[in-house]
Amino acid sequence: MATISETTPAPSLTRQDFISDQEVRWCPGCGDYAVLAQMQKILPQVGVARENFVFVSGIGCSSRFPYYMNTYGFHSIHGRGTAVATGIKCANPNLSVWVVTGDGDGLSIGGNHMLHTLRRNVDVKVLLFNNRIYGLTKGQASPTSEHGKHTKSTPVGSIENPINPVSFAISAEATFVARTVATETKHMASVLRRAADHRGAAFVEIYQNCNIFNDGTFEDVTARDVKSDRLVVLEHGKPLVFGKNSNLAVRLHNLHMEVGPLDAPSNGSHLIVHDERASDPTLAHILGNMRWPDYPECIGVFRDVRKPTYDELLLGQIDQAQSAKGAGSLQDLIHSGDTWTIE
Amino acid sequence: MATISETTPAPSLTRQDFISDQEVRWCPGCGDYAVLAQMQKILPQVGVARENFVFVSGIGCSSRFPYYMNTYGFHSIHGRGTAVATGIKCANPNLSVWVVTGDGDGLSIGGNHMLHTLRRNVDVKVLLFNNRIYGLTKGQASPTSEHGKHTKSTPVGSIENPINPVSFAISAEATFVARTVATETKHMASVLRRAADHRGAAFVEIYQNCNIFNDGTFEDVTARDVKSDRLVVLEHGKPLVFGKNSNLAVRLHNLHMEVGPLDAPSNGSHLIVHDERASDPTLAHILGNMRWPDYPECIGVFRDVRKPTYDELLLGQIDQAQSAKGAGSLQDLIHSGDTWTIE
Amino acid sequence: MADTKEVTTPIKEVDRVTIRFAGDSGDGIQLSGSQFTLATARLGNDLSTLPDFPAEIRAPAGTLPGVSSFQISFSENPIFTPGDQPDVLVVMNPAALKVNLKDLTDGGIIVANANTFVPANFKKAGYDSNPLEDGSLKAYRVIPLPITELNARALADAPLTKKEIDRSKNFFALGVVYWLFDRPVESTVEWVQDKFKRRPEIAKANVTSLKTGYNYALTTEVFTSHYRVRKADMEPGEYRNITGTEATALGLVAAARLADKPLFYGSYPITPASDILHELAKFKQFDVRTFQAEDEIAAVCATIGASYAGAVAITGTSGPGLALKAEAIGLAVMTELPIVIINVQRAGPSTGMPTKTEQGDLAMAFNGRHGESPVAILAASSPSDCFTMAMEAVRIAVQHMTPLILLTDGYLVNGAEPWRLPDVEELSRIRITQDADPETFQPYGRDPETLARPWVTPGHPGLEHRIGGLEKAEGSGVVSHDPLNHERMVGLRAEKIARIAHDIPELEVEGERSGDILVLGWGSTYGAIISACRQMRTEGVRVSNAQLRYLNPFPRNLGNILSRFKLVLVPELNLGQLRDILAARYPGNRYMGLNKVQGQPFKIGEIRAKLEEILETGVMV
Amino acid sequence: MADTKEVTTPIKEVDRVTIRFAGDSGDGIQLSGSQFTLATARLGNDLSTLPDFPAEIRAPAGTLPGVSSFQISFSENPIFTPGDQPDVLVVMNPAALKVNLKDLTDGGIIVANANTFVPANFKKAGYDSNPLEDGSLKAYRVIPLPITELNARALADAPLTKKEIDRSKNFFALGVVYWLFDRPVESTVEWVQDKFKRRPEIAKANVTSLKTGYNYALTTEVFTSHYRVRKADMEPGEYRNITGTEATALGLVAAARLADKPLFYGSYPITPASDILHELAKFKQFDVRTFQAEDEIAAVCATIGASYAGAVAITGTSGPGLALKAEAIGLAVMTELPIVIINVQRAGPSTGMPTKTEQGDLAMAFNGRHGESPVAILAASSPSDCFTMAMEAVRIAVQHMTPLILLTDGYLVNGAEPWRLPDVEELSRIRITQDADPETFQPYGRDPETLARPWVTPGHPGLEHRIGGLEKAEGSGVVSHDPLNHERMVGLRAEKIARIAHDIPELEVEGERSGDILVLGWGSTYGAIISACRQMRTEGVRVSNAQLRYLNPFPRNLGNILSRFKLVLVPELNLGQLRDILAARYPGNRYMGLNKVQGQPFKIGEIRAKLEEILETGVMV
Ligand SMILES: Cc1ncc(C[n+]2csc(CCOP(=O)(O)OP(=O)(O)O)c2C)c(N)n1
Ligand SMILES: Cc1ncc(C[n+]2csc(CCOP(=O)(O)OP(=O)(O)O)c2C)c(N)n1
Ligand code: SF4
Ligand code: SF4
Ligand SMILES: [Mg+2]
Ligand SMILES: [Mg+2]
Repeated sequence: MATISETTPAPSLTRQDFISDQEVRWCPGCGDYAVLAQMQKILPQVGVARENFVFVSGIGCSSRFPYYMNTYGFHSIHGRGTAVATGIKCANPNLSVWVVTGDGDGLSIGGNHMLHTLRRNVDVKVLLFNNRIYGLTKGQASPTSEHGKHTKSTPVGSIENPINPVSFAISAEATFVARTVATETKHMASVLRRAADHRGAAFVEIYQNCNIFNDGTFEDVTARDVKSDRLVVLEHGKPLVFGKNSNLAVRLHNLHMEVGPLDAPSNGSHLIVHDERASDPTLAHILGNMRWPDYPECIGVFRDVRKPTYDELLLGQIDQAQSAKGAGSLQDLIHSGDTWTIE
Repeated sequence: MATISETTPAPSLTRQDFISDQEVRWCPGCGDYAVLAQMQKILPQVGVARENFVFVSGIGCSSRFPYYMNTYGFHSIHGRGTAVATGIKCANPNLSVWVVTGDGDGLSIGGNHMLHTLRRNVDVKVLLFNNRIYGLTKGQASPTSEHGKHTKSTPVGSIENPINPVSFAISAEATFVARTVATETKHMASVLRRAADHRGAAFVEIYQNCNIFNDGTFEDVTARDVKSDRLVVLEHGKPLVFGKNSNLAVRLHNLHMEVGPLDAPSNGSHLIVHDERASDPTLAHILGNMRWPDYPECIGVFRDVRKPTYDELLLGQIDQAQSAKGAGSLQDLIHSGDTWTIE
Repeated sequence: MADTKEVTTPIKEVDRVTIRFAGDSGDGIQLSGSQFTLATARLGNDLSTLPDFPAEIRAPAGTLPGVSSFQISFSENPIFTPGDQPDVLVVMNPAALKVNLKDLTDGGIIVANANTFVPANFKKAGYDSNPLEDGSLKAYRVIPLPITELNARALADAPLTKKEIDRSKNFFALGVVYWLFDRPVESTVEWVQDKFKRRPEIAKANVTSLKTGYNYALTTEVFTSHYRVRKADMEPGEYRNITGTEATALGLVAAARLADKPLFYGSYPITPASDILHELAKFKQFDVRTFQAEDEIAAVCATIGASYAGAVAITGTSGPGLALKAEAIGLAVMTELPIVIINVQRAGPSTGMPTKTEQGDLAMAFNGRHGESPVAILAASSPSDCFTMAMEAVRIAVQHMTPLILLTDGYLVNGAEPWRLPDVEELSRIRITQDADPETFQPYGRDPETLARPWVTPGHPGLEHRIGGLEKAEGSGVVSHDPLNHERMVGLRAEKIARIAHDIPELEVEGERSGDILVLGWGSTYGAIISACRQMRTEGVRVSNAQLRYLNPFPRNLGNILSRFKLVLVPELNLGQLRDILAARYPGNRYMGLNKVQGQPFKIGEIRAKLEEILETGVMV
Repeated sequence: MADTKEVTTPIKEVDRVTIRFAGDSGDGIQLSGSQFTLATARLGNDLSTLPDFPAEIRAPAGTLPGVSSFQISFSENPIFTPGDQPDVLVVMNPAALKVNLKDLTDGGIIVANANTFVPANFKKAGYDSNPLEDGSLKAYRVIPLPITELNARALADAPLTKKEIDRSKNFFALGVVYWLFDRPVESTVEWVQDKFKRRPEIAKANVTSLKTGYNYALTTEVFTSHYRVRKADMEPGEYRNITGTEATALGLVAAARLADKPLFYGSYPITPASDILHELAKFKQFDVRTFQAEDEIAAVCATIGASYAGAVAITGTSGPGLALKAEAIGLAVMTELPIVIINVQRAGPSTGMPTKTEQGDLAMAFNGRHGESPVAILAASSPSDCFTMAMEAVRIAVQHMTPLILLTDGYLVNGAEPWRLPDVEELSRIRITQDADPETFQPYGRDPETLARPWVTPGHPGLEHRIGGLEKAEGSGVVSHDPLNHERMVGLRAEKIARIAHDIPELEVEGERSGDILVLGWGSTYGAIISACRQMRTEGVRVSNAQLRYLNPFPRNLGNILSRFKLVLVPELNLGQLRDILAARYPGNRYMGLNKVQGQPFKIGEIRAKLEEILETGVMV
């Protein structure tokens, strides 16, 4: 069998190299297609040999993603993709491990594994396809469904308060947190590209339309005619300016955000310069919590900081033990402790 | 059988009424004793009949709590106390339901149920006994154990980043979030009392010493000689002033906290007035994230807002259906739809 | 089409017909099926139906994975299955033909929408040439109709878009089939008018399509004859057609009412169990409290909590979810709280084939928990039996204070059959007697007959007590590590389940009470088994059959029955899980398995074939 | 103390002795026990030990729940259990006496620290009067010694606090016992000096206490005689005393080395399995990667991931955790990935009695997953056998590409026995052959002999493929809903497990190869069964015994063996789980259960008693 190759780029991969032979089985019009296409486009640029990519998923429409990628892939069980990925990374830290999950898979049944994977800073990239509904099981409320939403399981409206995935990831201290929109293909590609380069737990929420069970759920902010006034594209080191004519800005007033014309007089508030690299998560939190209709919504990278990853630390302890004690001798190990000899 | 009594105070309950006949089985010196004593002290004041209290727990040293309370009690399985409590509350919203859990029970195996119970705003009071260790299983690292901590399961130091329970609860949008210290009995009693009065999901982190497996874990901030300089007691509507002689203050500078003498000149920073009731969780987040040795740590109520509870909304939908359609007739229900008659 | 008799008119009388409608998910197949079902039911036929959904939500139009179908079998005789093989296949496109043809009976009729058999489509379905024309179907009677075109022509004047007009072509096809089987169109006309009251132009178009289809078949001579199935001899009463899911939900609501308690249903969505949640969520006026949990573990734990606090508490799931609930079911065993766990089985292991049926979870229902952890187990045997067994599940759980697993499966819950509606007055109340005197109250005291402990819920003054997952001292229920107490409690918990046998009906045998062969099934194999055995008995074969719906404990006469037959044939949709349990419990009998693990129910013919093989090979001697 | 022979010196030779040390958790009981064990092992006795910890971490001093004990049995003959009943009980306080007296053999010796028998203490233990003085112990030989006082006097000059002085009183007691059983104190002196090298004053005090105790017993005449147990005839070699936990951990490390892969251990702490995690966490230099997961589900899923990526991947837990892992084990079944799940059984159901032993999870190991979901199952039979079976578990899992459950239990993992150390050179490599040619690679292609699929891990160019929990097409492994493929795959997965039978040893029978009674146990009941049967055979009874360590599949000769006995007695620490499986798999034999569910292991006498009952009641005729 061929041996594990180093993480060097294979000479000339193209998008085509990442398309598997499996027929894509999402509903026509599903937002998942766009993510797949962009992923297949950016991977050749990442500088990792194809055989070193692994796509792991749980269960859901989104979780069929690995079948369509001509890489190693593992379609696991509902909610457990992050846990499976953690094991993969521990066994072989060389691999570039991606987890594809849905709002139900990743935040309902899989919420705890998500939390712990992020806080451990396991070097996996998590793509959460948020369509605010259970797609595969045909339309129940998900943990990101809006309060009051009518679904098959909530015929007179959901009585729960939705989770904000970005805030969740920031609280969990993920070292990379971003949000993008499946229909904004260029933006999405750039966010995926940055996630690919990040070392550590990367979390990307993708607004994804389920045209069958929750059509138009993000239209309020993503529709062609409103998006420039309702989406703020975060850029590191730049103020939060947006709007069709870059005429609007987000300002901080004490601890609250205010939105108004760029040239409005400052009444105690000030323009914020986005800082992805802040070790303090407060700004990221505030930006993540901006939700329509109270605020425009932010897309882009909320946070990108470098900390030692779980797998680095794990292997580090092993290296340390081995350099301190030498690579263990099994004979010595077995014969250690209080032994005696019978002749 | 006697019928369910209304939530009216039994005439004259005393602490004694809440002491069960079971011998308390914690290690001598364990911090859990103090919580038990304060709980038994405050309950007679709450104005709820004894038979309407239910204490639910998972598994852990702390989770033995229900046995010692002369109320209804349910010592369930590891991590699931919040889920059991949710069911209890749905079946009988009249009850005052308390969940006792540990840092392992509530944030490791039970992290997901905790998250969802809080976000749903189920009307339960969760007491998280944080001793930063697994007590019952004799000393493994917990999700709140410090990075680098040596425990039975991490003999050369933990490689994980701890969860901050208060931040976790605030992100989960718990409507009541507080922190107290088991050795600060008066403070603890007042926090418990307020949790008892809160309608909605109340989360209380209690710093609790496990003198057997993690002795002194909070000493850095709670020890008698340092605590006044290292603990900031939050009070609604008051500035964050602390210190032996109330000579220190926490100030906000942009989005960061600064700590210094109360009378220091303001260089762009300003004193913060604590606001438990802010609907925006930013301040609560910032306060929750203050950790020794970078900052003093805050105790008291971080957040206390009123929102409709899960059980109110659930029963509300039923009331609404019944007033719209009348309390359903089984005969009609069975005979509904497309029926036909064979003669 | 068994047993056709020539009559003088072009109407042939037949005793049983099976029709399958098939097309794209978007073709309105399920609607056509249910309308045909209603019309058929009103005519007084006995019937049974089964839809088949694609595994994908909405695979691209015209592809094989996108095909949806609906099968109905109806007869003048009692009927128990939706039929082994369709006699008539109505296909709306080439993919539907491709997927379903293999099941069609030899010489069966194919009604095809010829307009869809154009190269782009038939290639998508994997045909090289047009199967309607290339002679490959000559074993069948093919009726190609240009349905799209005829329908469009009929609606040429309708104020509708082309897409809207097209969407009504299933009514045209339905009209054709109505004529073919001599059903009146009225029930469907009424339904359409009610359904589209807000869009009368659509209602009108659908009615026009339906009638045009009917008349087209009547006036043109595409069919040489048409068919009639006589009224069945059914018990008088009011009926409705009911799916297993609907029956389950109604049974639960009824049971909670009869126990005079709120109904709590805690569940996490999973195919094919989710529909129970959807159904129950509609019944809020019955004080049904549905809780969509974050996962199966939370669902069962909340259910335990709700039971503890006094609700009739149910959780429902399918295989993978039952596995996840295992630990918590153990807690319900130890705390002796009544909960019902409904497991709608599907093909495993792991994610398996989620939309396909199987009986693979029986062994897990018995043994899928750590320690000695007995629970009661029931299984429903037909769609409408889900009503009865859901009620039984609640009754047994609350009267015997035990968790109970009710097994159904994908085939049962999606299938439907006419259900003779019970009179609510006739249903007996579920009595819960648990007076507890604060002076003498023992949380783990027991009813001397059932061994059930009292169900004392929070809110009762003077009865405050603590329960939990640690071993309990007999009587007091306080935590105990005493070795002999543990052994006694393990024994008591087992005995409590065993005693349920006194509270359930004896097993009934159809056919002779003793003899050569007993076909013993459980749950949803009922229809195929009873059909096969009845057929063979009419042919003079000495074979008896019985169906287990109470599995733990078994009916008290089971051992006796087994010992009266030379061979017990146990058909199961698994590798022999019931057979193994019987062999351990009732040794000394001869068991043979008939095991099918294909994600599909038994066909009547498969049971027959096995019986014939047994008779021929003479294993009986 | 069976079979004492008078000799001319006051030393009596005895062939087997069982001693139990008991006291408060803080009394250093476990330490005394392990030191006594080491001294005994060095003398060449065979031995077996068992500690018993209180369920509470540290119950208040002097209370019954706070009592900790340590039992050792040693002999000149091969020994398999820590002894049914102690001959000698060393108690450091009244509570220790109260808890342990019921187990002491009639006429046994009680060495008691008389200083602790003051009213405050003996009342705390539930005695009304001083049991050492009130005559209630007259059936025993009571030796009350003022140990605290004597020890304090011996250390009067030591530069230590009173508390520190007191803490060494266990060494005084140990010295007394060393004299009583004629053991040299040297090994303990060495150990103390090494252990307390940084605190020489403590080391000195402990040594003084030990020697003073020894000399006190020697010079005073409190004992009328002392005892000697001769060297056992043990196989020459190097030995160490090993607990089941240590042996498990070493076996895993060894197996990973022999397979030339990193060892991944993913686990969530749970009594009594946590210690495996603690052990393995120490072996980082062996490339052991331990992962303390957030729960059992994450633990098993990470283990599956690690296996997928090429590690020898293990997860360990106890009953409730195995229940939680059920769904994910199904995923490993479907993806045919090698993982080992160690289940250290404890008394259930639910939380049960977590510190007590049981064999209640066998049925769950077989059936505790949805669908047809077969896994391999092994069970270790003694503490040191955990080493062998852990290695076997890894070997079978990776060579047959299957999840495998290894059953141990609380009794095994805490118990210890001398282990003859293997020479690493003698251990055979675990070969994994899975060359895969990108041209012909089939993710679900199979080895024609074992039916194992190739273990191709990410990182290999040209072999990229996808696996998952949905049903797989034979060979290609792509998702398939084909009915017949499903049936074939269900069959293949079952057959793959069945074929492991060719790769495991045949079952060995001790005693005659056929006859009246076979005592067939599994796992940890080995010691009690073999001891009882050997005893009875020496007494002329025709009884054979065999112990199953390979449970799924069973050894290929099992059916044959069973058929050669008139009665198969199956002792189990459950209600008959193995017996049921045997009855289903091998019908036609006569099985009888011997079932004990008390959270405690079998005593030799209990097995004997059952056999005697069988012989007496003549059920055999
Ligand atoms: C243990 C288990 N529980 C439930 C399910 C059923 N299930 C499959 S996917 C899913 C949720 C899908 O929603 P989401 O994660 O948002 O993904 P989407 O389909 O919307 O992409 C559920 C409940 C399952 N497969 N396994
Ligand atoms: C399913 C399951 N897994 C593991 C355990 C073992 N267990 C019991 S308590 C506990 C953790 C205790 O820690 P914590 O919650 O912090 O409580 P503490 O004892 O410190 O109060 C664990 C791992 C269990 N009982 N059940
Ligand atoms: S159901 Fe929704 S999410 Fe799923 S494939 Fe269809 S459109 Fe996409
Ligand atoms: S182990 Fe720690 S937490 Fe548990 S009872 Fe003892 S001191 Fe308290
Ligand atoms: Mg979704
Ligand atoms: Mg803890």
